[in-house]
Amino acid sequence: MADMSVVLSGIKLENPVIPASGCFGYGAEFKDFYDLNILGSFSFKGTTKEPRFGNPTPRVAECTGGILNSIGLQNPGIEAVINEELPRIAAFFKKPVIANIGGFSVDEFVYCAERLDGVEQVGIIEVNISCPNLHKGGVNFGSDPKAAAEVTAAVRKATGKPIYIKLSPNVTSITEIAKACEDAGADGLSLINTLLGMRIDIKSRKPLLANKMGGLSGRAIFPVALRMVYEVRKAVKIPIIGMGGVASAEDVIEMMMAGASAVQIGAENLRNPFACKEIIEDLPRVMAELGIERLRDIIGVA
Amino acid sequence: MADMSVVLSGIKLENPVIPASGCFGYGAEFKDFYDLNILGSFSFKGTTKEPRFGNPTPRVAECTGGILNSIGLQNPGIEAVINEELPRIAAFFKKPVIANIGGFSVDEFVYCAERLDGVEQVGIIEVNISCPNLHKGGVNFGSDPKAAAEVTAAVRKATGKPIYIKLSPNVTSITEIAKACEDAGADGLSLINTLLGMRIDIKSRKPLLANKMGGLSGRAIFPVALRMVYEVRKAVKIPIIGMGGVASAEDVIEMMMAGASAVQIGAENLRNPFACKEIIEDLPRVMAELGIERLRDIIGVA
Amino acid sequence: MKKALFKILSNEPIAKDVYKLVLEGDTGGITAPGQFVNIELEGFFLRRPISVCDWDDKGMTLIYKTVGKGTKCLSEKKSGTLDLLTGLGNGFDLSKCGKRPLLVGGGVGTPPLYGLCKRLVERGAASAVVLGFNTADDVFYEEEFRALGVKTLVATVDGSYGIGGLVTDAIKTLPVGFDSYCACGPEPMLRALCDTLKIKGQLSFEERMACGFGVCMGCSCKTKYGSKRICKDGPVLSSNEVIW
Amino acid sequence: MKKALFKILSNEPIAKDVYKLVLEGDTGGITAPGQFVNIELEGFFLRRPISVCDWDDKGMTLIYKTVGKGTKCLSEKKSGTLDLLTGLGNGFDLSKCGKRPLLVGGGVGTPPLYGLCKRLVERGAASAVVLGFNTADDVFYEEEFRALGVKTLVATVDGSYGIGGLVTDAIKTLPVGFDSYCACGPEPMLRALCDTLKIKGQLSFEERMACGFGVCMGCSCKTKYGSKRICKDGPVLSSNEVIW
Ligand SMILES: Cc1cc2nc3c(=O)[nH]c(=O)nc-3n(C[C@H](O)[C@H](O)[C@H](O)COP(=O)(O)OP(=O)(O)OC[C@H]3O[C@@H](n4cnc5c(N)ncnc54)[C@H](O)[C@@H]3O)c2cc1C
Ligand SMILES: Cc1cc2nc3c(=O)[nH]c(=O)nc-3n(C[C@H](O)[C@H](O)[C@H](O)COP(=O)(O)OP(=O)(O)OC[C@H]3O[C@@H](n4cnc5c(N)ncnc54)[C@H](O)[C@@H]3O)c2cc1C
Ligand SMILES: Cc1cc2nc3c(=O)[nH]c(=O)nc-3n(C[C@H](O)[C@H](O)[C@H](O)COP(=O)(O)O)c2cc1C
Ligand SMILES: Cc1cc2nc3c(=O)[nH]c(=O)nc-3n(C[C@H](O)[C@H](O)[C@H](O)COP(=O)(O)O)c2cc1C
Ligand code: FES
Ligand code: FES
Repeated sequence: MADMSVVLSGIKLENPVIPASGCFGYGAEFKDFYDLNILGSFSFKGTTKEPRFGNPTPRVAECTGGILNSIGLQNPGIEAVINEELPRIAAFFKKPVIANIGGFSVDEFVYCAERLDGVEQVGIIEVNISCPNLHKGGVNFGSDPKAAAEVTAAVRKATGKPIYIKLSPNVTSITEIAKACEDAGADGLSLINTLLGMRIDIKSRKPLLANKMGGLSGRAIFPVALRMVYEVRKAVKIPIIGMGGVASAEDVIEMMMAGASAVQIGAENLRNPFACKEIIEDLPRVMAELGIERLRDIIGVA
Repeated sequence: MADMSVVLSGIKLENPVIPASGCFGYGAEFKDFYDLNILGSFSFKGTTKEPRFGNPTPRVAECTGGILNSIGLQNPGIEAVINEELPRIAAFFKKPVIANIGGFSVDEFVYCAERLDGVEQVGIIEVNISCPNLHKGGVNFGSDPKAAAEVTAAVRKATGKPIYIKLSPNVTSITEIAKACEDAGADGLSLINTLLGMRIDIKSRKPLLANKMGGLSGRAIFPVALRMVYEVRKAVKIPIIGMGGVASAEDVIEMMMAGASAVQIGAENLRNPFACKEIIEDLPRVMAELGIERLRDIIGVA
Repeated sequence: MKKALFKILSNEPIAKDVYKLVLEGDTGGITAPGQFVNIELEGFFLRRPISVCDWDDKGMTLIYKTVGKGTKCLSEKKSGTLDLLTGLGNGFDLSKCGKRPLLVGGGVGTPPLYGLCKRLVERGAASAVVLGFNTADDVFYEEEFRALGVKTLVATVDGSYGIGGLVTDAIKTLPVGFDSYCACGPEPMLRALCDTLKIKGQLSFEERMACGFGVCMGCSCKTKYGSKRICKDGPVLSSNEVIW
Repeated sequence: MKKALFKILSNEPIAKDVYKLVLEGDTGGITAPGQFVNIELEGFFLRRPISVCDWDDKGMTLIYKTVGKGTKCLSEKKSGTLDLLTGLGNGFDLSKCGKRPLLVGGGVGTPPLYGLCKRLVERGAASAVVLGFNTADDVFYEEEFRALGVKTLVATVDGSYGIGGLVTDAIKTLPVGFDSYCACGPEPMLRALCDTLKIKGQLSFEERMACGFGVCMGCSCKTKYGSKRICKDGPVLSSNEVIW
């Protein structure tokens, strides 16, 4: 029997496959497609203090091997998530969830973390300091080691739960930021968020996205994500959740060999709602082919 | 008749289509495929002071929608290029070429620029400060505004020819570096070079590239390239040669609408040696469909 | 929602740039007219949403216009299979259509009204149908609607076929007395209907979509009763909730 | 080099994971045995290089092993067309083969030797052929070589067919007196040949390629006479220039 289990900050996952934030809602739609308890965990839609509608539409655009999005963190706000979504999740998902939080200020991150601190269902708080669709011209916590450390340290104080800082790939040195987060008390890192990109509608001569720019995700970004996971793994000791373009069991293994302790799958769920299920079912076959007995043995072997 | 001409620093190009450095050698192989005089210009393989073999093989790896390369600037050295390649080029290409130069020190860039200064065939010197396959751990001129400005200023003094600085996308703020180059005397900018990426062979558990990491190019990077051209266009006044994943006449137009005055095509030539020819032939049709009479009118309209 | 492979039985043009695609496969996911399917096309990252024109338990008919690379690619598939997500969206609510519903379709917004009309007729509702197109070459399915036994008017903007003008002009020629309307077509048409018809309507909208099943928030719109996802809470919205 | 569409006439397995692909089309680009083609496959960024096994003016035969996604995808194409770059690389130099050349193929390195052998036989050279495989299931083209009228030995590493052992073991059983050799197969085999055979050889190499026509420098190797591109200056190198 293939042992697919991995451990993130003391939390044992049956397997490393985790749907990524923003591509799985709060799970309700997917629970009609398959039993979500087969998942290692799932990371819910980035949640902010107040409810948000997000950016104007169109806010998705197709690219070769990927998708641009400028959703802008549409979510019902932390109270609704705690009072409505999490109880709903409890009915169909029996494992700890990853609570993804977003924010415009250190205080907002702290507020959300504090509110989630007492929620038993939440296994890990994933702190998204890298949404490319916010902070226009303002501070982007994810592009500056100092700002990243500041958010990390503040959220660290606000909760006893493991905190994973989600990093932006749109930086000169992701290792520098990763180290700053580690030093400021992060339990782990999630990387990568989307690559800032853009498309133009050549008929209307206007950007395809109403918000002009958006974040690129999907298979196209896999090599960039893999490189960053590899680099960061060499630079820090805390575990990494790797993501960016993962679309198959082989990709999961490649990402783990680069240094990921677990793997999130984002955009692929949008093309194929059964992506995570298929990957989990395919993993034992690929492991057998490659002679891997325990998946956690391959973390960072490359 | 569709007017496809564009002007780069006083040099009129019949059309904006330019094969990108490293994907066209010194033209000799392509001249057997079609008459290269249909091209706007071409940018030859990055040339250094001394001959270089480059990095160990394997040094290319396939990705979804793109390719990773870690060639490491294999070239015969500036003297051989001036004495052998350029005379050979003169026999089949009657227009000014773009001379792409690489280097490990400011002095090397200066040396190459000085040697090319007197060569009539050379229309533009493209200064590649962004090769992701060099400078391991050392200075990467393309990731730091000061270093970029230093190279620019030094090369500026070394030649009277227009100099275009080729920028790296692997940075937090490409506009900052673009502005530094403009201030230091650049006549134009070429962007983008490849995105730093990596792949792992899950059978051998080793990176696919002998050099571990390499540069990602091809269709996958188009949205990132387009965004950078758009951003830089708003930040500087000097012309931009846009590139990164361009693979069709529509892509050329999209890149120009984002702000490119001309467009280079790299990896697509490797899949389809007739790519540039087909794009040039297709442009008038697409222009007609979109009601574009003069291609240069669309530069930066988005 | 169901994910299933469908066999292409035929895929032929029925008007200028408009194709009728007949598919065989498991339609168990479809529960209401006005729902849509999301079609996977090799080489394209996102699926392409197309309304179900009609269906039975063996298969379905889709009608689509070639407007870009994806629909062009689809139009070239003459055999083989397609991977579809089916039964997406809410669809039209038959119970809210009343006894004399008016159905209004614009261009390739017409197809879902056919499946709706068929089911309304089965239930004994006396529908009338108004179809609007730009020009004679674009017209399709007029006969198919007539064959259901409903009064069918066609309007063309350039007057080259049927009544000259917009669907709203054609509607003026009909006797009054409709108790509701259902419409699908370009947004300006939907808005014009909403402005001129004082009865309750169900309007089917389009938006750029990524998932098509409600998880990415790509297709959200604001309504009087909060934000809705066109793909999941729509594509059919009720005339009294739409914010124009 | 020519770029052309080829029609798939057949594409069937001839050994374990090994397929024979017969194509019809313009082979005018091919000038020597040992050259290769580069095959475009939808959904893959890079083409796949495969040696020409044999050709005439109407078409060509390729033999390939399914080792990854690209070759797997190729093996599923039973009809339709393929976009090929043909006539890539230098190929074997017939004029350097002498009167009694020895041809040595390992695994899927065997195919280009068939086209070579055929042309050598036409020129009256008395070749002998040694083919090496891992096991009996892998063996192919033994009869085809015999049908050319040349002595053909097969060795399998596990001894399940023909001579047990490596090609070098099989070669020992042949009479001496060859004036050159031509080889294609895994690098350790090429190296062993180079080390044991004291006559001049032409060795065909493999390297990861991007373009396949000499412009990207992806496939460079160092030789005693400077750097060479396997795709353009090779794939065939002469035994006396190779640096192991
Ligand atoms: C719920 C719904 C039902 C639809 N039903 C039909 C139908 O029955 N018949 C029909 O002809 N068309 C229908 N459409 C429109 C159809 O989805 C688009 O014409 C099609 O996606 C265009 O794809 P393309 O690759 O040819 O165009 P491109 O412009 O190349 O597509 C690029 C991207 O934009 C998206 N896109 C482009 N146009 C639209 C659009 N109008 N709406 C949503 N996304 C778009 C594509 O899906 C793709 O992701 C429907 C759209 C929606 C949202
Ligand atoms: C000049 C030349 C001639 C060849 N002739 C034959 C032949 O006649 N029959 C045959 O079975 N094989 C031949 N090969 C090997 C063949 O090209 C590879 O097996 C094939 O490219 C694998 O593709 P894949 O997608 O199945 O494997 P993957 O491993 O999924 O391919 C990933 C990438 O690596 C490349 N790659 C993988 N293996 C090789 C390899 N051994 N050599 C070069 N590139 C590789 C692929 O082209 C692709 O770009 C030849 C290779 C070269 C360079
Ligand atoms: C539509 C969409 C919405 C997203 N929303 C969020 C979000 O709310 N919070 C977050 O941290 N990341 C968000 N992401 C980023 C993903 O979680 C993930 O980091 C990224 O898409 C790369 O993975 P992928 O290539 O597998 O999609 C979103 C991505 C997409 C495509
Ligand atoms: C194989 C290869 C070699 C390259 N060599 C160089 C080079 O020598 N100098 C340079 O400035 N850019 C080089 N580049 C980068 C390209 O010129 C171009 O900036 C990049 O590939 C993005 O464009 P594309 O997506 O169209 O390939 C190389 C790219 C490839 C794929
Ligand atoms: S398209 Fe994803 S929520 Fe509607
Ligand atoms: S593969 Fe490009 S030079 Fe050989």
